[in-house]
Amino acid sequence: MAQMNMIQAINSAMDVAMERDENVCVFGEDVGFYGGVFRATAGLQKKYGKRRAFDTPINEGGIIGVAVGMAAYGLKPVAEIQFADYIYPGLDQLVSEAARLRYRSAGEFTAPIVVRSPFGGGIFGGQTHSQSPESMFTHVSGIKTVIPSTPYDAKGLLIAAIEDPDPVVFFEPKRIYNGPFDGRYQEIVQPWSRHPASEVPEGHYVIPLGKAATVREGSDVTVLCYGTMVHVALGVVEREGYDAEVIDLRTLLPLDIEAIVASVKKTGRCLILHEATKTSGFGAELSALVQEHCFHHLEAPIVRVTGYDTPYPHSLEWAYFPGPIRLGEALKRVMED
Amino acid sequence: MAQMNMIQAINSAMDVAMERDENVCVFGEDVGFYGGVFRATAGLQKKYGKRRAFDTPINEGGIIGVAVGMAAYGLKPVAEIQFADYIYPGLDQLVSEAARLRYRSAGEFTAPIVVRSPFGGGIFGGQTHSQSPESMFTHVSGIKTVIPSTPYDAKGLLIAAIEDPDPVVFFEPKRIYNGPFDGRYQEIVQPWSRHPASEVPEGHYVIPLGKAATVREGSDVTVLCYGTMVHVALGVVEREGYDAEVIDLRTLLPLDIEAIVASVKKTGRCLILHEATKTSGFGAELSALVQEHCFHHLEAPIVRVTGYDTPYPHSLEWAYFPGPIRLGEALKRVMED
Amino acid sequence: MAKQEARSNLPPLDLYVPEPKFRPGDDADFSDIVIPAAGETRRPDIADDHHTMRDLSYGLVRVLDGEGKAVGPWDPRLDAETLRKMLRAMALTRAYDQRMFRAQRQGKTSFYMKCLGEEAVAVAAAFALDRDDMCFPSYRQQGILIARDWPLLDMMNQVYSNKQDRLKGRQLPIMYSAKEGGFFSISGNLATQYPQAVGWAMASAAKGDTRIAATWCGEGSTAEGDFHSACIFASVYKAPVILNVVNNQWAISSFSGFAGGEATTFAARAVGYGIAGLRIDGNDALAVHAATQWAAERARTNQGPTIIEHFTYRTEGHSTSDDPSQYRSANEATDWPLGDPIARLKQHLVGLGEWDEERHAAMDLECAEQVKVATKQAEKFGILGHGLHQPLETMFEDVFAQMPWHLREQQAEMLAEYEVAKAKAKQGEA
Amino acid sequence: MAKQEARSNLPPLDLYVPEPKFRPGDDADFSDIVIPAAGETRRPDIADDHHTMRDLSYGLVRVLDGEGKAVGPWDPRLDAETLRKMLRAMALTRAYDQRMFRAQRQGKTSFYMKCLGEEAVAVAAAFALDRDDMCFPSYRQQGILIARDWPLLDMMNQVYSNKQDRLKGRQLPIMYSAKEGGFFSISGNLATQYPQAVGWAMASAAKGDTRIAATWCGEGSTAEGDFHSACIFASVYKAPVILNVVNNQWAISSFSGFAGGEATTFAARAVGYGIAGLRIDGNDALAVHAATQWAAERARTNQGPTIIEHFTYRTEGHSTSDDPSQYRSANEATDWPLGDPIARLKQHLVGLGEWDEERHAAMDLECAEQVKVATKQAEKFGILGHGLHQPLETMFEDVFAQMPWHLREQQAEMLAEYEVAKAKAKQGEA
Ligand SMILES: Cc1ncc(C[n+]2csc(CCOP(=O)(O)OP(=O)(O)O)c2C)c(N)n1
Ligand SMILES: Cc1ncc(C[n+]2csc(CCOP(=O)(O)OP(=O)(O)O)c2C)c(N)n1
Ligand SMILES: [Mg+2]
Ligand SMILES: [Mg+2]
Repeated sequence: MAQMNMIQAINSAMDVAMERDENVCVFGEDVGFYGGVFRATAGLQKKYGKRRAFDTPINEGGIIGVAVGMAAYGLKPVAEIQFADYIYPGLDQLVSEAARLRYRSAGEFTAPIVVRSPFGGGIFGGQTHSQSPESMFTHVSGIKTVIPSTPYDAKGLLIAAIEDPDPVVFFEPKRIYNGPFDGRYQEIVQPWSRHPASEVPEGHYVIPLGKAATVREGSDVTVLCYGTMVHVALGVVEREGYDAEVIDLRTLLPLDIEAIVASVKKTGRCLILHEATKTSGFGAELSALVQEHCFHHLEAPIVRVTGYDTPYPHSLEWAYFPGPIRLGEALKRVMED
Repeated sequence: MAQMNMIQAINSAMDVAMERDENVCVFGEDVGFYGGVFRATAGLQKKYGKRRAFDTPINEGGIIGVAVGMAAYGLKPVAEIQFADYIYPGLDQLVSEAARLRYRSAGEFTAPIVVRSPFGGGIFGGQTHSQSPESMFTHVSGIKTVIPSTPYDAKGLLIAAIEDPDPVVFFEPKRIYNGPFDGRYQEIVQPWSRHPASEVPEGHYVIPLGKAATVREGSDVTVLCYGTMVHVALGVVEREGYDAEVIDLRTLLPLDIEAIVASVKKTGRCLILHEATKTSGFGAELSALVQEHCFHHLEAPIVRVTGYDTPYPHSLEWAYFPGPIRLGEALKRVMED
Repeated sequence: MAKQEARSNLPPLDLYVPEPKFRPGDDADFSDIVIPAAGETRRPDIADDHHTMRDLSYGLVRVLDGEGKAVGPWDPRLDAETLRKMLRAMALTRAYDQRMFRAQRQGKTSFYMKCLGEEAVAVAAAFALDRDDMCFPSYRQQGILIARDWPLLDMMNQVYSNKQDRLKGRQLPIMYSAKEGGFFSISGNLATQYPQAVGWAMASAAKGDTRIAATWCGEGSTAEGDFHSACIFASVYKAPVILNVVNNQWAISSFSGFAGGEATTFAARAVGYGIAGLRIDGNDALAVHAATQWAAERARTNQGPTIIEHFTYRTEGHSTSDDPSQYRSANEATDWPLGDPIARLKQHLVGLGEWDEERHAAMDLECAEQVKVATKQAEKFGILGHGLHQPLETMFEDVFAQMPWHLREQQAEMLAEYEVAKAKAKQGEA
Repeated sequence: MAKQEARSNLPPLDLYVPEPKFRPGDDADFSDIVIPAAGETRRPDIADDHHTMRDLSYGLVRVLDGEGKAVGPWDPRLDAETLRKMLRAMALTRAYDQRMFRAQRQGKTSFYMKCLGEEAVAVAAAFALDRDDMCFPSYRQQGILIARDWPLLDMMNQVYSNKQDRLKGRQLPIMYSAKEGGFFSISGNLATQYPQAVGWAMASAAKGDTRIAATWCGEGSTAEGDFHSACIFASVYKAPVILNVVNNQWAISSFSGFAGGEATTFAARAVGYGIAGLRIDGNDALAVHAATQWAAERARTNQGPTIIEHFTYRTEGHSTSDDPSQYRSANEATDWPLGDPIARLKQHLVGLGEWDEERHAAMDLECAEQVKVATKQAEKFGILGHGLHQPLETMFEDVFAQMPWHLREQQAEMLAEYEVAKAKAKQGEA
């Protein structure tokens, strides 16, 4: 065991994967010598050489397209997109190629790539360093979407993603790289070292994709969330004393429907929390699924607490962020309804 | 009044808009001399000249990027993406630029472009000529998404889209270009000329964006749909004798929430029908909204009938297409529940 | 800042929109196309610096002269047996195309695309590559499969989406995939294969393999962003890849000017990226072979990528959905100055005394027969739209390696629906 | 097909990964950079065919020689008054940058990006363009605004996201927008402005206007697909646009080799597209002015686009978030062989007898003072993170021209939330 923050855990995941499988390689803008603008790949070039950890041209479509070709050859490419906001130029290679290759070739060719990308706001990054585009990927058949919320999960999920035979988009909540930010932006954020999930095995382990974690048991309401929002939810629930069950989805697709349904059937209420814009965000799918599976158990309308349907505004960041107050009000509503 | 099929109506919309406003121009792959692979722009180059109706390089990002620049200059570009399946290379210019320009410049620059694109399946186009990516656009703040279901609507909505100050994605259900296909693929499709909505004014008129059409009144269940699916829904409802209210959304964003809520509150049941893949399809958002607004009125779970979460398979097209049988079974379920 | 007043003297700007020289009704005249004599273009050493060969992007590598003689430094000096094999692969490709095109017209499938007039581009290249070099083709290089002796039957099964279609009826006809044939799954999205080929080549290089990659796209497709991605990555990492641009003058209804073909050659793109570039006569099988071999040698010796522009002509419509008489002159195809690749290679072989009219006629018959036999077999396994050739449940397979719950659920739903449909159909009968 | 056996003799492939010549700890030595003498590169007539000027993509247009004398055919022969204005705009840009960088370090805003050492690229270009030509810059051309006398105060308000920020605090600092200044809204997404500039220029041409467009991106950004889109469209429609590539050697931590800079020049991209290309000394304000003027004239007379590579050096870190000592040699900046653009223009003016040390010192003081005054004013309107400078409800404006119901609903929700927050805060106080 070692103490790791989220960046260190992610770094360690790649290190372990590269150590175990010489076909694993990492690349992306500033990923090689410098080790990534968030330092997630620091040291990997030194350890594994330039052929396995390298910088790339600034071309997200090329990064993903080249990764697909490498994967078709037999490598296990782990590509970094510097910010999730910059994944769109690479979307076609993800949607039309990586996601479709196994299907269209009936399994002859596959594209087991991992695309890692920091996402979400809360760092005053303005509208092009704060986006949460995860729901788009969940709409694309053939892609798995994974979002960790702790160092421990990040490492185990990333290793699982690298070992997975399918393309995986791995979004890293950059706001919690250094500590489990709970949305109270006026307070000093605790470092990960104070959090039990910063105890991370140094070696290999996996957290299976498709399994949610019930991070808090409760009986009054189910809170579905992922990434940074897990900490926001836990903070509010604890501080305001709700007997809420908080489920960290960890994998959006494939979704752990069993955990969700079991919980909502138990609590009869459901609140969905994410940072992405509301309309057609992943909360919509969650809401639809919950009402399809738990209609007769629901005692109140399912509530979505999300980013607003605007770009992420630089100076009004904290008004935009679905933080403790908004969540607290929504919890109150869902409990009273 | 003239009799028009959907292609003719769309062509007429551009013709009328170009006639009235010399800043309107149309372009795209094969759009100029040939008039588009579906002939939607036929005759426009001849009538308005090469400077206003022209072919482009095969580069969807360039087409949309150039359109944004033209719009910033003051033109009203109407760009065609040959198939919606090929819109992804242009997604970044739509999402990060067209959709964001007004906001990020606080109104100084705007991008009132229209991106037209044939979408949907049913023509044995295989997985890259059949997709329905509309939900992705509804997730992007700053874009309007419009989908017509008849020649009359197509013309009125397209003119409205061209005159709209915001970027509009206008998806044309190609399966019904020539006739109101109701999903019974074994039958001969009736041409539009037998349908009242093929009576289309030759001149200018608009159908306001954001207004749904209740194409059939009923009191037992509300069916929410758009595009080709409107005809599938009407066919099944009529044939199987349901007293269903069928709402053709026409604009997905901004959505006509009032019409939807009023109807569901009346019927107490809701079925959502679209061709796009299910997970995080626009049906998810509709379902979430309906349960948020009508929770206490719902007598049965909201049901989604959609394309399956696989690519659109060439030979199993009709098994994939959410046709009359699937809809019929779902209607039965929602009524029995 | 320059004075504002100065400007008012200026004439107004004007938007230039390219226009092909000939439209329907025009008598196409290609006499202004500059065609260097066969043998004229120099052949640099493969170790030469790309900067010293920029001229090759503006030349036209040609081996076969007007009489069918192989001349000049690019003559690949192939033995007669190889030449005959190449000729036969081209002829078989043509026969196959003809039959499948007709099959579509007969309603046996939904779609087809010929490569008429461009057979050399794919076939001669395949002969210059190793069997295990990986090809990332567009939809117009069926000739590669045929050159690699891939069974016609397998190809036809795909075109018919029938029971034996290895791709389980999932792909549009002609979107083959044949890993064993070194033939990457064809995508409907133009140019996406380009960066993938570069990635495959980079992987091969990173692993110290000796296999290289080759990719093809049309001149129209070079406008796509993916073309740029591929060239940048190939240039930066000196990837062992051959980037073929098939300039057949048309992209559906748009002539090459809409891809930038008026301003310069497509081979010149190479100059822009600091890549070796060759512009070659794509209807000259020997030129295609020689250029491919040269580029392959460069790739295999870590000298990096080569862009080859194959100057050719799309003799037929874009696909079965297209009607070229709507947008181009009727005589273009017949008057194309670089002739027909099969006729030219035949003439060469005849000139060598290694071939004659009788053998050619016999070969054509043989090819037709081979195609006929395969067609019969294939049609036994079904044609599109006549019966359900794929078990319905296969629709949900291969989306992921393992089927997740939501697909299993949907699969069950669809099978239930199918039972209802069957019941309804029975009712209808009764 | 070539025999399989032949292959086994081949040495294995290897993946080439570029590496800059110098890393931290190395003594950077730029002596291998070829720098043609000032005045050496020829100046073609603007009406010349781009094919006749390919050499210019490999040269380096320089006007100022080692002694600061303007020499050769590219000397723009500007009057002393204009030269002094240019010098001042560069100096003011530098003073502004210095102050805003410090403001970020002082926690007054979230982010800043300097253009130290590259001031000529933006400033001299702006002087060669007309005021109403539309600029589509990247984040490193603040010099354009300053050259166009845009109020520093307005720029600072944006950097501080304060009450007077015309962009309502929505954009990251330095992402200016100034329509009246012919300065397009800067995007955080690299190179997206490139095709937009081409589209604007096409529109201007289609309307018979006389205004042209100019755009800038870094050498790293030329790898993006949007660069290709822009070049293809510009080439096809001969758009009246100037495509500037600011080759400052670095893209965050990646040297220009990762954008293809080892294989050829960035100006050579022009050759690939059949566009006129110029490679120029970006630290020579006169060269920048002359090249821009030449390209602008070409554009205005319907001769089409020009790509200009500005060969320069990013003297500082990428942004306030960057630490260049981690990845490059410490002495690169000081040893850059093309010197400092301000010092060089100053030397020129002094040589002409139109400037001297005293006036220069006075100008520097004046610039510092001007910046100081503006800073004070700006800070009165607020700095980032200290107070709510934008009414909360503005967050929902300008998403669409008219606010749809769902945004109105969310707006109301947020205002209600704010009331709760205030109440809670009060409780906390009480
Ligand atoms: C991304 C994308 N955009 C558009 C299309 C539609 N399309 C199919 S083929 C074609 C023309 C391609 O022309 P070219 O590249 O010259 O190849 P050719 O058909 O001549 O072999 C177009 C526009 C597509 N398949 N993919
Ligand atoms: C599409 C996109 N990808 C990545 C980034 C992150 N990024 C911001 S600046 C930068 C480097 C750009 O370098 P260059 O183009 O050389 O410009 P310079 O900073 O040197 O002026 C990168 C990778 C981005 N902003 N947008
Ligand atoms: Mg072509
Ligand atoms: Mg740079």
